Amino acid sequence: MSLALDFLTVLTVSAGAFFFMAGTVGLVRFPDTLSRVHALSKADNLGLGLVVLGLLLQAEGLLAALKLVAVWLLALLAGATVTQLIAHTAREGVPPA
Amino acid sequence: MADFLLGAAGFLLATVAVGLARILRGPGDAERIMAAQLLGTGGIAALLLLAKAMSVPAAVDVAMILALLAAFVSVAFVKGAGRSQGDRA
Amino acid sequence: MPGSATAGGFLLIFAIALPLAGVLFSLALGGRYAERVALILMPAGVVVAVAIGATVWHTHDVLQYFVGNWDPPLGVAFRADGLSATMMVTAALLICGIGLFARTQLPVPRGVEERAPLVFWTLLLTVWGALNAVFVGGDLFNLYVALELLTFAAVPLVSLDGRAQTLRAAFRYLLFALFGSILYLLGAVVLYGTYGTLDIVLLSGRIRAEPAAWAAISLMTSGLLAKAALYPLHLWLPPAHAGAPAPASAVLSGLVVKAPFFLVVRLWFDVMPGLPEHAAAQVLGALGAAAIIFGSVVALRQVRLKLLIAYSTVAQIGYLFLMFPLAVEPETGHPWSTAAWTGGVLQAVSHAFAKAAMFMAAGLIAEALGHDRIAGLAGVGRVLPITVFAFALGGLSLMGLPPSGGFVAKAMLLTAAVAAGQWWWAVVVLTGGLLAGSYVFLVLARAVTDAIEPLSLAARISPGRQAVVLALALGAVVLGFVPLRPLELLQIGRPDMAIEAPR
Amino acid sequence: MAFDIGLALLVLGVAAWTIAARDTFAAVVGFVAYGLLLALVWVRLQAPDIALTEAALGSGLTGGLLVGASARLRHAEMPAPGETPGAVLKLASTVLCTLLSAGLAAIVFLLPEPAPTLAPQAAANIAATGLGNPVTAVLMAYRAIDTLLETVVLLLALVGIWSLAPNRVWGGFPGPRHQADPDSALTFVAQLLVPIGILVGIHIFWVGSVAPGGEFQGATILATMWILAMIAGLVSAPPVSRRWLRLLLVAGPAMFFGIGFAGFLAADAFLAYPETHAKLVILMIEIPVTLSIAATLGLLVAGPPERITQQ
Amino acid sequence: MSDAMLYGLCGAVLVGLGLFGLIVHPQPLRKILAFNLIGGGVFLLFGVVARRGAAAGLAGDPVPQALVITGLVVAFAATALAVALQVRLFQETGGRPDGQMDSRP
Repeated sequence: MSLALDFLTVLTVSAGAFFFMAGTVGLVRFPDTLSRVHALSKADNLGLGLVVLGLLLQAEGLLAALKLVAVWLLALLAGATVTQLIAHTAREGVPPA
Repeated sequence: MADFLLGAAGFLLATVAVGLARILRGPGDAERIMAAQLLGTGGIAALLLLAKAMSVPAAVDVAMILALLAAFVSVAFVKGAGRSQGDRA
Repeated sequence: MPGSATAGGFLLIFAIALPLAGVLFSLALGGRYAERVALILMPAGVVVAVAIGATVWHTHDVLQYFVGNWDPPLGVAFRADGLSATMMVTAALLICGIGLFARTQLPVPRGVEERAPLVFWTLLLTVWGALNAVFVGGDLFNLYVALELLTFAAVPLVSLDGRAQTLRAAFRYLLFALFGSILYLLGAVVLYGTYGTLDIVLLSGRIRAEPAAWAAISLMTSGLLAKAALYPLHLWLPPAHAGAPAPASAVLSGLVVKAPFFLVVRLWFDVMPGLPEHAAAQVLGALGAAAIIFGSVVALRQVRLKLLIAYSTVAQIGYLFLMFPLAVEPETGHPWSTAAWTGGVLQAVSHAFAKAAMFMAAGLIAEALGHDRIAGLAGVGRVLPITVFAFALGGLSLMGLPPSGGFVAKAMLLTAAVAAGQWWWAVVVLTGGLLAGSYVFLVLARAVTDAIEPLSLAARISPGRQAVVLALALGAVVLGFVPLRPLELLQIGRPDMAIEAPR
Repeated sequence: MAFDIGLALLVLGVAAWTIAARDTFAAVVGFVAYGLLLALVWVRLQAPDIALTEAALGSGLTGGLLVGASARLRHAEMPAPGETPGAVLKLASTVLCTLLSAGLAAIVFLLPEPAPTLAPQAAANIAATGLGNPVTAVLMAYRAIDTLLETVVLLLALVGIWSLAPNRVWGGFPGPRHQADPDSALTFVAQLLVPIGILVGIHIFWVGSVAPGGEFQGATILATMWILAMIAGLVSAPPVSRRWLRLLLVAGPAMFFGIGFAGFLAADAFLAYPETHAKLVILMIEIPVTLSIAATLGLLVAGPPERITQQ
Repeated sequence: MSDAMLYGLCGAVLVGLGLFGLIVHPQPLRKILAFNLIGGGVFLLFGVVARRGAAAGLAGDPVPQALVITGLVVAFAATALAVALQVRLFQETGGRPDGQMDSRP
């Protein structure tokens, strides 16, 4: 059982890491701010979600699991709205330094 | 297992570092604050992995604080950007 | 082991807690109460300081207190030796004098709360509490917190008037002070990492002459020198001390810069006693000598009175550090080492009184004339005779002429230098005295000449305010009647140097 | 080990960026990243209490403060001509700083083995404090006097900041006015995050007696949420002359002093706690201290009074 | 070399880097940043001392850990005061770039 769980964890965490990498590639390759914001928010939140999922399988107790989910939701929420705010500011055109 | 989780955390940080190097250079401030946001998410993931790998459950609390405060820094930026434009006008 | 708490040790807590509790009351009550709280606490603080001095004197031993009954190294100790007691009494008396002076300088309006009075009284009480914490601190990290408290109280005093140039001076002061603190903390970290304690007494038993200890002491000393404005780290001092309002300048120049000096003394004589450190002590002495010459020469060239006094502070701080090469041989206990020790401490005390009086005198002169240009001082001697007299009395201490505490202090340093065969320090002391004489004379000569046309006064100065200034200046003069030999009180707590006071 | 080498290099890289960046804002972002990475380092060093403080204070609150400041000071931060440091100064400081770093590195290797430590003593005495977290025991019992002075330090920093206000606005509202825009994403973020953040703050404070966390960390989170609500325009910073505000600010240190003096009577020493009720007494100090620190930290970021009226 | 030593080296370099920034940067905010970098390095060294002191079932010596927390709070207060001074100076000088420090009295 625990071996299977461990295997699943390895799988999901690896997938999460892959999404993080994809986000970074997007960040480096995409030409303009808006598409970069897009790449970043999507890939990151998915990546973090997968990592959390993988860790949930290893969680000791309900409370620890809930806490992990709470962190993910919080990061999701904060990340999404903040990305929107930044995109908004970028569109308004803050003069580059 | 612990070794794998630690390795994953290291990989995440390395990936994020590459992105960081690219966007810290700008050109705009929005890119730069995105860099912090990116590092924030990566840091949260790494902390969660470390918490498990090192058996330091409090690291989850640290991740939670990072999630909260990354948002705070970004909001301060958005407000600050608006204000510096206002000062200029 | 560091022994146990001594009877009367709780007085040390009161010395720190009374002013700080006053800060809390001032802030909570606001308005007129800040001044009242301060004025009520002043006599109480003097009583506590004198009680500590008396206890140390009678028991002939260090007063000690363990906070919360936790013994070091786990807990924090406060200790008062003869030196601490001396400095605490000095601080208490000076704070009282400055407070009485400031009461008229910063009149508190009825009803509505005003910024400057509230801030000033709060900061004055904080400076007092922080100074006491420094003087009795027995733990290096607790001392760090006390130093930071002192910094946060001293920096806003500089920019109390809110002008751009004083804000700039305050920022520069803050940077130097913070840099000094962080170097100090770095040294404390190294000491803890090497010896596993931050308690001064425990450290002195464990410390050895090895690279880590040397590095730690050098780092801490450098940091403290930046805070004490010893040449060449003095750049922040003149604009800060000259820009502050007169009572604030008096606190800063008279007391605040003495705290880091006091800690350097603690480090060199208490944390690392019995280490042969001739070369390093000569470096400190050389910096002190450079400060004396440089500060005095630059003071001579100033056109504004307050800046002249500020540069003279740079010079007078130099004298304090002459005590290190001369008193640095605690093991052998030569007679001159105790003379230099007493001389150094006496210089700190008498300079505190003299400089506070001079800054406040300059403040009154500037208030009366509407400016403080030295070239325009003619006639002020007739208008403000008491103030100019007080300035002259303070000047005696700077020059080292009798009767003044400065004379006794410098004479003892001189004696120690000659007795130790380090005649070059004697040359510096004498040159510094001559230079100080020149700049004090420069001011007085202008002040006592008659004005060509009648002075138009910007403000009238009441005799009461002048009397306070005179009282402080007389304090420096009274110290001149201290007998010309090592003081017994100052030897309490330093067994290695005890000559007259066997334990 | 590989992880740690990578992390250490990353920290150094970000720090170097903070120093080398041409633009001040870029440097500030670098600094935020620096604080964030240090939080990871603290976890690696088995110091979760510090990690929490670093994340909340070193990275978060300081970051927000500096990001805001860099926007306000943009003009002042343009290096004036002739002010860029000369090559000689740069070379001299490079040599000096390299020597300092090398010396410190040497000291790190010279640290004695086995390392001196107070951990056994801290562990042996923890029962008397009724606490489960040794770091909190140090802060609230063994070295409570440091923490007491610390609360006064914070208060004085605030007095110092307030002292910068021009006379005519004394007693007024700190910082610039922030307009609430009910439709904006910013308002939405704030309305959502602030309640959650307050819960997280209370949680971190509460677990501090037995697990990593405590008053400083909890108070920092509370302060951050207060500022977030302020800059989103949800609440206004109170005028600095308000009596309730003054009382809130001094409540913590006052309680600390009060219980300290009560220790003279109850346990024969300043800041000594009666052994049977130590935990309760510590809690009685911690609650007002947390609230006072939170208020102080928030107002430290808000800045000096800038206006008399709400407008 | 242990992990603690590695971070000790890191702290040593950070102190040097920060000092360099403090000396060469004329802009006030950059000096504040540099000061905070030094602080981070010093705290890190203290944290290494704490980690090395692991004993009695504790993963680190709690005394230096607690002191680092106190130090972080002090550093924040200092930063806030320095920033407020700069903002005020900026307002007072009307935003002219001479908001730098100079030696004119």
